[in-house]
Amino acid sequence: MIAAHYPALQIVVPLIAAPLCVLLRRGMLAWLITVAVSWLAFFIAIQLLQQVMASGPISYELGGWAAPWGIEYRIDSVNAFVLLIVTGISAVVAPYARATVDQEIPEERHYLFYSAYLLCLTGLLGIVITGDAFNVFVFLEISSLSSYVLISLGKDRKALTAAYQYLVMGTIGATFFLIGVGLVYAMTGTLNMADIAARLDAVENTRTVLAAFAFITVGLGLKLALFPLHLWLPNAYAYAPSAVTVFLAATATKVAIYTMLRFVFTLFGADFALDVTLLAEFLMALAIVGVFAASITAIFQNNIKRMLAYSSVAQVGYMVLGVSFFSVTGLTGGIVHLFNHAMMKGALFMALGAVFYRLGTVHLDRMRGLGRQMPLTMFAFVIGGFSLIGLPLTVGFISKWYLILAALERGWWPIAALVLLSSLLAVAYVWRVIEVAYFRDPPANHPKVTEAPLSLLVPMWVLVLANIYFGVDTSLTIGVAESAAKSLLGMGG
Amino acid sequence: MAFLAIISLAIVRIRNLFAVVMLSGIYSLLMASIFVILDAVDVAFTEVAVGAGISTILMLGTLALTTSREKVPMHTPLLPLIVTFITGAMLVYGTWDMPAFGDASAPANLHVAPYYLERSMVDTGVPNVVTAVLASYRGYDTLGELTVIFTAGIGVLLLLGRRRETPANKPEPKVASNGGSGRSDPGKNPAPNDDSSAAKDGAA
Amino acid sequence: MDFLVSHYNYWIFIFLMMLGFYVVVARGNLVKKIIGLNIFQASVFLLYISIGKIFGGTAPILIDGNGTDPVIYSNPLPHVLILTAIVVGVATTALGLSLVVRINEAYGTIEEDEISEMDLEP
Amino acid sequence: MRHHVILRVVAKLGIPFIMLYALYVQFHGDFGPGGGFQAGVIFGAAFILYALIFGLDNALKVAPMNVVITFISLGLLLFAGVGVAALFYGGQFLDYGVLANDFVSGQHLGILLVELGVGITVAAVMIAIFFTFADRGR
Amino acid sequence: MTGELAIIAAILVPLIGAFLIAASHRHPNQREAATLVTATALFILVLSLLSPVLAGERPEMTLWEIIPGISIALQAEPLGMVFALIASFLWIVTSVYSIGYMRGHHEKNQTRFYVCFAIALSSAIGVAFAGNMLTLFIFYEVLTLSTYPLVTHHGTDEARRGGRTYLGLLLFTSIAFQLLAMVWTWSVAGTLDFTPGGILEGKASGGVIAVLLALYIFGIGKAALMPFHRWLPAAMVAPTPVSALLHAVAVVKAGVFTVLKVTVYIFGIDVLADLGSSRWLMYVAAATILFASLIAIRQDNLKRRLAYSTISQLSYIVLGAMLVNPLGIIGGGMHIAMHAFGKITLFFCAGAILVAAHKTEISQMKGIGRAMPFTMTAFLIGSLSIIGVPPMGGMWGKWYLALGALEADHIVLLIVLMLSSLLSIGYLMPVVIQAFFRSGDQPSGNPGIHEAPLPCLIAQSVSAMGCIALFIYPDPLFRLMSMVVSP
Repeated sequence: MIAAHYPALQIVVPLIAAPLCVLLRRGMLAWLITVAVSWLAFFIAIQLLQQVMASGPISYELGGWAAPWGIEYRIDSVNAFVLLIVTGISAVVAPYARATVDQEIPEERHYLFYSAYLLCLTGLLGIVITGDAFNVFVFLEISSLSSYVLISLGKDRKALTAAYQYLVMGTIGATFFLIGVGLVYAMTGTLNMADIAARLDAVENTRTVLAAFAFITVGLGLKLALFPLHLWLPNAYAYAPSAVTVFLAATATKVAIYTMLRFVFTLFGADFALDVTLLAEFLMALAIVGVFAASITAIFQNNIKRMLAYSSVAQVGYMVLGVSFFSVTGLTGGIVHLFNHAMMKGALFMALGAVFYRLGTVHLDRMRGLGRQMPLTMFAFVIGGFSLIGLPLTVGFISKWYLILAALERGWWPIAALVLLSSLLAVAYVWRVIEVAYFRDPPANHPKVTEAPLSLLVPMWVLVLANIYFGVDTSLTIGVAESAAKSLLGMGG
Repeated sequence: MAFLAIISLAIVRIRNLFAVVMLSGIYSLLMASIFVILDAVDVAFTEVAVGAGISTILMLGTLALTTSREKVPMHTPLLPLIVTFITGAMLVYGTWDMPAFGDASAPANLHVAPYYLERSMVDTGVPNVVTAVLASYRGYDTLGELTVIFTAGIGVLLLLGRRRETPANKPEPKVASNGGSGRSDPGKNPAPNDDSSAAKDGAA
Repeated sequence: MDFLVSHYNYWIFIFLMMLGFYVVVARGNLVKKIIGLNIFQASVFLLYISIGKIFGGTAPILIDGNGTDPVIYSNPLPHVLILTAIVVGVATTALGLSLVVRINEAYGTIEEDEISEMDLEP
Repeated sequence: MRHHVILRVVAKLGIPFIMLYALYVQFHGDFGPGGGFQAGVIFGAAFILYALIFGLDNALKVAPMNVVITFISLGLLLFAGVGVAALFYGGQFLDYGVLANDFVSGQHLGILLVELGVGITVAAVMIAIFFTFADRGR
Repeated sequence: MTGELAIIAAILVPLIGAFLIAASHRHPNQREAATLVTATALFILVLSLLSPVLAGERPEMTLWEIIPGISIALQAEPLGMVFALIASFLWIVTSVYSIGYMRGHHEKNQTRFYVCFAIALSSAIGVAFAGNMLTLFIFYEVLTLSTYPLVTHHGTDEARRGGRTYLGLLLFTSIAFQLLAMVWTWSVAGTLDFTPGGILEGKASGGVIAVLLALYIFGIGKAALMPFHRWLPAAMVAPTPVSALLHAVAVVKAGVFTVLKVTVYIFGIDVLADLGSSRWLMYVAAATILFASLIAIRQDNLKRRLAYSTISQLSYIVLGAMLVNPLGIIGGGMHIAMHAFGKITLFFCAGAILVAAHKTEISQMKGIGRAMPFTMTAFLIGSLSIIGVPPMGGMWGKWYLALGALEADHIVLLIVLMLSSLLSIGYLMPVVIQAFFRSGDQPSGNPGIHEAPLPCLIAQSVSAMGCIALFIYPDPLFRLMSMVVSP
């Protein structure tokens, strides 16, 4: 009986936990709740994925009203996978958060912080799981608002401006999205995704639908930091509290990309996107430019968190690139990179969080000789870096492999070459850190730094090992991603 | 409607923020009246309560806490103009094929909506269809909406809540702004704290 | 001509939206940006409501219960959506404003370019 | 405006009515325009008015911050709780139909409770936000 | 023990060794002991594979699928055996040497040094026994990364710069070209397994094959084909044992080995021979041979001179591969071994001179031969082997290369070979002459300069003996290589 309600519980559990945290007013308790809830959600997500993989898409009608009149959850391999990513990351971040939050956020606000964190989780999950176009907007706002708050809690005052910038851009994005949905509604008279998809074909070639498409794409582009619209991201990630950075970097953009996939492929349909619009070409161009611009900018950052933030923009480029091939391999690459990038960025930012925890800064020249002082942390960083570069035996390699393969399938070998070149830029910026950390002597006048506490190391290494494991045994990730890609392209599976 | 346009223009031009806030209040009042004309009484109600009420109060509060003069921007905003116009053009282009305003046979009014009108009394016994849809058919949306409000509350408390001796939040003239390294004390956590949390990892 | 009539308030909405949007992107004053956001969003509400309007319709509050009465009702769904949207809007405003307050405390100004200068100089 | 007798009197008289109206909007929401949200706003407005006229401290005496915060979460919990209750009665999440012995009255009950939850949280949030802003001011 | 087990063990043993070394970082003796034991164990393991492989067995195993359709696979085949044997044997010698060197030179971070060395060896063996291109690529990259700390061992600015060039070039070529070529091959042929006769036959057009070949050959940066040779001189900042590792034991050998492997098992020599798409690369190799030798002559720093000599010698092997006829392949394979022994001897001597006499420039080495007779004799032997005169093993490699060139009737290449031999006389002999026949700066010989530490002497004499032994008894090598070309 309970299994039948997993879809609802996936959202409701964190949603109820948030006010509970506020009710209890105890940072400690709130943290425990957060951990418990995250793991429970992770468990549910696994169950859901198994259900979907075993017996096709799940549909859950909220309030018992049949779609399109009520709101419907629709879970297929695509969003089951994304749910898994989000909850999985949260399950590792929650234990990690404790120490860093203790240090970075005033005691009497911890319960609020964790509540906001849970809300963010709720929002992200809600976006992913729902099958209703407008409902996406609502939960988009939940996650956005909470993440504005979370970001603004960073110690540096720049965090405030970063959050404000994000708030403005995010709201614009959401409103664009809202306009798009409104236009779609005007043309189809429904908000249920499946229903829209069915009724859209009739009016496919009207200007209105085209406009709607444009607005939705741009709106989501703002959210997922697609290249020219990424301006909010670097500061936001750079100045947010460590735990927040880890969580957002590993999940937020992924969810946005998922939403775009959902709208482009499920609602409008790949053929529409290909025939009527120039989406594929646009995305590809933007992705390539974005990858290079962002990677090059990253090379010149001395605040390592900022550097990784830029690299995130670049990585988003890879995912979008994968999508823009509109082929099974390409999509597989893109989707699996959602997962892989979550793994690597999670590990990297966790390592940086540990560094910040000890040093109080992540400035490059303060990290001299850290390799000897914090061996485990820095080694985690190294592996994460390798993964980012895409060296074999790490998850990064798998993503690259599929992207290149997709490019070659289409015969666009220059694109493949570009992907490879860009990963060399990654070598450049990762190596700056490694060199400084391992082949320079620690600054003389600074106090001795010790290794990070276990509560940071354990989650960090969980992710690091995940980086390696899923880089070596891809049966799970690739399997799911492939079936997801197929279902998006309407090839069943 | 024309009023709206004028007021919003005024809002753009005027630099005294108090006036601007007042105008935006009036703006939403007008908006509400238009909603009434368009049969959206609930929406009008809400718009008054929120737009003219809450937001205005908040704005005034903010201005009281900050400043009420807007400075003249030094840069000529050309790019924004272009962006705006592209967006507008896109929309005009989009509305071209939209069903005529007020058309009863527009798809929006044919597919799902009639169902609510016919069934809400039977299903829920609530004559105000808006309420019925809001609370029952799309009750989940409303739950989300409530969560948004909740989030906002939490957020404001987190940001502005009365705070005791938390140096990290005090404005910092110089130190704070060197390349991102906040003026934060390196891990001052006593060892036992670390251990306990570590233990918790193991236990949980 | 009737085309104009039949679409004019879509275009009003567009005009308002553009104004709001312009304020957001072009103005450097943080409060003003928020106000711009409000206008921007409000205009979108107008779009939705306009979609739901039916000539000769009345507010969707049933008179004699069962939906069979002769009166035409306007489409309730957009109203519901916009109720939600308005709430979301005010939530955003509240957050934005409190951010502005904090920024003003941290930087002593709410003008964007001054802030960015402050961030650059050190 | 501490010593503004007329204002104070008017307010003293007015505020109860405002609250009453709020309640009316709250529970009449399913027949006329209005509902939990509007009611919540009005209710909040009553407190805000009180705070404006009698000063923040008195207002805080009436509604201490902790209480307000508690109510914020209570409202949301009520709403979600209704949904969960539906689960326990064997329905889908938020399926009010199962809450009472016959469908329609179940729906009615559900809607009522839900709107109440909305009202509580909204009012509490409004008050909380205003208080924090005002508190910040001094 | 069975072949499969032996392969796995051969890869694992050095790793285990690495752990032991790391574990005993406090007790140098214990640490070095661990190194030696591991090295010997490894050699025995590889040796145990020799007879079955010679008997025609091909022990192989598939570990697990890394990407649907491609798995980590290992296989012991003749070519790999050659490389594995050389690497594992020379590791013993090198570690003996490095004990003397590192201590005599008071290097720091010695533990890191030995650990990385062991890891590098493990990955080298992995390269040798890789069963498909992906596996090879993986170990190839591990090799690159594990040798990086060795190159930057000193941690000075110069070392870091050298390391950057080293890593940059190797990663750049391997990621930008090799990986691309590999994925391309996969998308064309649907497999990456090394199969005699190649996997691309009939699957791809001549043009594609030509492009792929170029991508591979240049993508294998470790083969130091011009213009991607800069990393080799740059890596000269490393301590001498590392140079030995780079030049003789693992790195560059892994490069040329990969070239041979790709030519034989991915493309198939017959395919290439028919298409003739390898001709221009042949001339690139020839050009590299000559230019590198010319540059070598102009170097005064001994190690740099040897480095350029290596570049030119490597191109012999690439040349042999690009001749795409059996004799060429055989010649290339033999030359791997010959050059390994010759060059490692030379580096040992260079290092010995550095440790004992603190001299790096050839011009300073007047009369040093009297002070360090053993070292310089070993140097002489090594040089002769590199030049390729009997009775040194080096002769065989060139012999078969020459035959290969004749068979493919490229007289030009024959001339190139001759020329380069002359050049190598030109850049190696002067050192010996300096050392023996020029009187030192001050009449009383070189006071204060005495023979190198004992371990160094042992090592260099062993490797020198090797050069001669390979001349007298090249038979197993020859048999292995001929099995490669005629399976």
